[in-house]
Amino acid sequence: MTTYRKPVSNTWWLESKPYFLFVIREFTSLFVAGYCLFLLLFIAKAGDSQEAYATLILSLKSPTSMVFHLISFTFILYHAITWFNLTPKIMVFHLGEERIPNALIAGAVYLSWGVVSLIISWLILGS
Amino acid sequence: MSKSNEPVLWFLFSAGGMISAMVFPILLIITGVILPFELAGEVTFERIHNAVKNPVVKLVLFFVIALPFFHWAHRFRFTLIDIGLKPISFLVSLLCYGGAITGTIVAAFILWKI
Amino acid sequence: MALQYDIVIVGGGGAGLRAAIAIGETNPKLKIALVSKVFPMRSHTVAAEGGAAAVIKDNDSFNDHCLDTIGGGEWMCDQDAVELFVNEAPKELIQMEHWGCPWSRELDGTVAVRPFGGMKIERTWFAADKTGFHLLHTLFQTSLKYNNVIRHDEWFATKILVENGRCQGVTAIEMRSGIMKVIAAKSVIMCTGGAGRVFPFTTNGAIKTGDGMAMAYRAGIPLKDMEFIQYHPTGLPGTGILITEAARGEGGILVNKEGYRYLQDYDLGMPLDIEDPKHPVNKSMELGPRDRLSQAFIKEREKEKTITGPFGDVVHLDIRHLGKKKIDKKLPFVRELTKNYIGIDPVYEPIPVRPVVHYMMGGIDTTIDCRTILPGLFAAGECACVSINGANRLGSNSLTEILVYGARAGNAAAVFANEHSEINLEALEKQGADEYKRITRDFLQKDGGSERIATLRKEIHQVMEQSVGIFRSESGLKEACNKIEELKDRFSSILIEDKSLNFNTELTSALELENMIDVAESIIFSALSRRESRGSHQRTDFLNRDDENFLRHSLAYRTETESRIEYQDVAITKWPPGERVYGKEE
Amino acid sequence: MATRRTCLWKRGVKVSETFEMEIFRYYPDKDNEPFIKSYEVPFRDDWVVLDAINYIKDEIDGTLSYRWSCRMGVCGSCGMMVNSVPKLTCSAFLKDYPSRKIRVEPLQGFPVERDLIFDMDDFMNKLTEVKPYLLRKEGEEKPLEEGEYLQSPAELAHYKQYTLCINCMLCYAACPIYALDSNFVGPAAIALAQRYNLDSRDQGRNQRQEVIASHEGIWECTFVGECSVVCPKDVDPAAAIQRAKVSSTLDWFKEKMIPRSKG
Repeated sequence: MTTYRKPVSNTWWLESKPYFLFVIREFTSLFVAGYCLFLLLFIAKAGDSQEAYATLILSLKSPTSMVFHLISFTFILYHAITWFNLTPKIMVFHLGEERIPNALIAGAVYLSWGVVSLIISWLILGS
Repeated sequence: MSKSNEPVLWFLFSAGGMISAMVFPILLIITGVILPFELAGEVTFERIHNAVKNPVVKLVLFFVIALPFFHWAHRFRFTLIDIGLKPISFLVSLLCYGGAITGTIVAAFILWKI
Repeated sequence: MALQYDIVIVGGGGAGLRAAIAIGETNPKLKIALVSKVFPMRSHTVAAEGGAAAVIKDNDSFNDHCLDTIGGGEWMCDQDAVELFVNEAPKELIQMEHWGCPWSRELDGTVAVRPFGGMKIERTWFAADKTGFHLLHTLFQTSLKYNNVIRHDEWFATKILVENGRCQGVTAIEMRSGIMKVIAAKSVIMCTGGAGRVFPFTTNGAIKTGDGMAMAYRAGIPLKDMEFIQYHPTGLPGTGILITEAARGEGGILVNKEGYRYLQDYDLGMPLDIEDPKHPVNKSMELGPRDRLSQAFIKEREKEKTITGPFGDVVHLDIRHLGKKKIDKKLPFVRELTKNYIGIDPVYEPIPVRPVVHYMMGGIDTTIDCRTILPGLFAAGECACVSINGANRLGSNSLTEILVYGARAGNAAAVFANEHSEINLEALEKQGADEYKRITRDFLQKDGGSERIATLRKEIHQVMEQSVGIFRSESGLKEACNKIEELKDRFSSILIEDKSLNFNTELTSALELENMIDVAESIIFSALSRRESRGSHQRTDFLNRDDENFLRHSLAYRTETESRIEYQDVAITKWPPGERVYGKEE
Repeated sequence: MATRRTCLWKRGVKVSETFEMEIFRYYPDKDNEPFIKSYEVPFRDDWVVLDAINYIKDEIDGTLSYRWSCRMGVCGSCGMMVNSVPKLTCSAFLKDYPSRKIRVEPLQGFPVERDLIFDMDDFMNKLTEVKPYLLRKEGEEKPLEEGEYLQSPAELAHYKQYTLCINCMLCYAACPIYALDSNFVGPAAIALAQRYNLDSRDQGRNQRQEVIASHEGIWECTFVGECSVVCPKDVDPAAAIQRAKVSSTLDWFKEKMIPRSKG
């Protein structure tokens, strides 16, 4: 007997909001890689000479850099939030019969995010 | 079916995902706003230069860059497969992981040279 | 071409799966077909909630479980069958545990038990309030281990094949293709469940149309004690969704519109305060048997003490005092169902409930070895009547019954199959061809037809509710007899719009309707003949129990020309008939 | 679901005129292409989508085919796409679709056999493959006479959630990965494997890993997460899969780092 199978189009991810958000989440990886490249450039310049470093800092003020940073920040922030929200699904802890609530675990992750960010700022920018 | 070697890739993906989520937003704020506009006063060349020359910092930076490269490689590979490039999945994998390996080598080279 | 097996099991619910595993384990060389009109995990065992009874704790005894069951069934139980059931019960439930059933536990890791209606001691094992669900899925998943169990999911069995005085298989429609198949076997087990769907207001799923009972009835096998229909006292108004007896086992109370615990007026004992640590008291008040509680509701309604709602009168089942934590742990499904289906959160509000058709004590007449009068045909579960349930089943005995007697049926069928190897394939295929012709002629190729399936079904529902409800009378039952004759007549001009083969569910609905009419007939005839009141069978014209004339099982026979009722003695071994005592010292 | 605090049964039933219901129809033997058919159905606010479908079959068009049974959300038969979202039609109330546009289609991602009935064979085979039953090591089975395996309520709580799967297939219908590649073992089957893996009585995890830790097992999943969103029983198969990834990764490192002698 014949069956009917609905074909899946290559634009399936545009057909529902959750799927669309999923694909956006996956595309954040491009910006992660992009920023990795930027970091390499930054390190190369900072490790090179004062002139190279100064030129770099100057170029950071350019509109190109602004746009790059703004877009990267948006997507990477989306990556960070989705990543942290999904963490409690993977880290499951029980205290006796009771499961430690997802909100508590997510809260702990967000807290450590804040702490890490503070430490990094302090290390780079000094007091 | 046989057990896959996917775990090692997934491990790198997860580690990179966690590092980039934890560290990149604040770095973006620093390199995108604070440094160019000197919001935290002047951060001198010497300060940054000496820092990146420190072997411990170098090691940390290596992981902070290399692992997110693998995060990208793994995730982007599946993104491309999911949106229709399944037929050339081998090529996709080659490009993605190849890219991450190249990125890692370049990172090691740059850090080594400093 | 006929398919050939050693054993065919019709029905993939708890009993059928248990039988399949029993054979699969002990006779790996036997080839078993598991034929079911739905995927096994859709079977209605899935909806059982409260638990399964078996003696396990030190304060309990086999004698007590026997006595509770026999008294609960108002001495209509075959005592040899009950004794065997009670003795085997713990082993079966431990077996389920070994297969992975997630039984709720005590702190020390042993299985937990809860009190249940009509049980003197708490002996009901439970998996929260989804016990049937967990049993069914555990059985189904475990059955996947056995390579000699071949499933035919979504095959609709239509006829028991008899050749040389022996049951040698069944015919079934493979619903996917619509093709009629002959499944030949050395022995056949019916595990097709009950027929709650002959009533309009039932906890039973759509699939429970009494198919196996009707097939057996038409093959000349008697249906035993069909007049005994259990109403569960706590169903949701409108849908008839079951609110488990465990709600009362955990301490829930029933109150009328004045907030009064009315059961104390019906010889079920005196209530303790809900805060009293001794509440709930076993075999008392809310933990009385289901027949008495359902009857008390009707009397209370006559006194106009029930609450009127859009879906008929109700009383309140109040579990608020248990608290959110206990409700979420022990009765999560109750909360899920009431929130979803009537918009009531039982943590904060009482649940409206009314009696609802739940279970058939009667069924295909079998011996304690699950044999029927037709050699080679066995039956177990709700479609069978062994009988351990008598005139009223105690809650939590039926889940255990499908295990004990399911396994027993499997073993007996295996022995039979090993002893009887000859199969007359040619004759079976001829019978299959005839059955195919009948289905094509009467349904698929029939022109015209004017009676809608749904209309006839509604009319059966009406007559069953009016005449064979909680209280019955001669006049009502006689009317019902006439009505059934009329419906049988009208069935011959049934309208089938769908003439196609693949998944023709209009055809299967028509076949189910035919089965329902036959089962309804056996119920009405049996109820009319039993001129006494006992357990769930209450006659307004014969108010008392009459042991002298009716401490006997009724057997409904269908013959070529007519239907008739015969009687058979109840097996009484150790426990002489006495008074049913609830709410006071025995 | 929690919005159903409106106490439907007390307020009484509102029957307001009728509405158009669009149903996916497909006859395999007549035509190769499915079509959508509209039916005029009464709009009752105590009705679920399944009630409306039953009304069509009973009163308007007997040829409509679909599966249903318990109508209390536990047998798992009546899963369908309701306005493109996988739902158990016995618990999707008409009044939750105030726009009164309801289109019912068979669960997506599966071959359709007839009207709203899809082919479930693939899942049944996969379920068998993941060995969803308690496995004990040779010689470590406890005889029945010695009673039950002890299991504390805390140990029970570790896997209880994954026992609640009713095999309704909504998670497969929600999974784009399964739709793209039906070799993927899929959410429910993996969650059920995890159910046994996490059971303190079970010793069969290694046997299940052959399928679970393969390419077609957990590694095909990219954590879209919709399987858990549509699950009517809060089984959270997505979490089950991610947790299996973590433990399989630990396995991998153990196997590669600590080469063991045979056995």
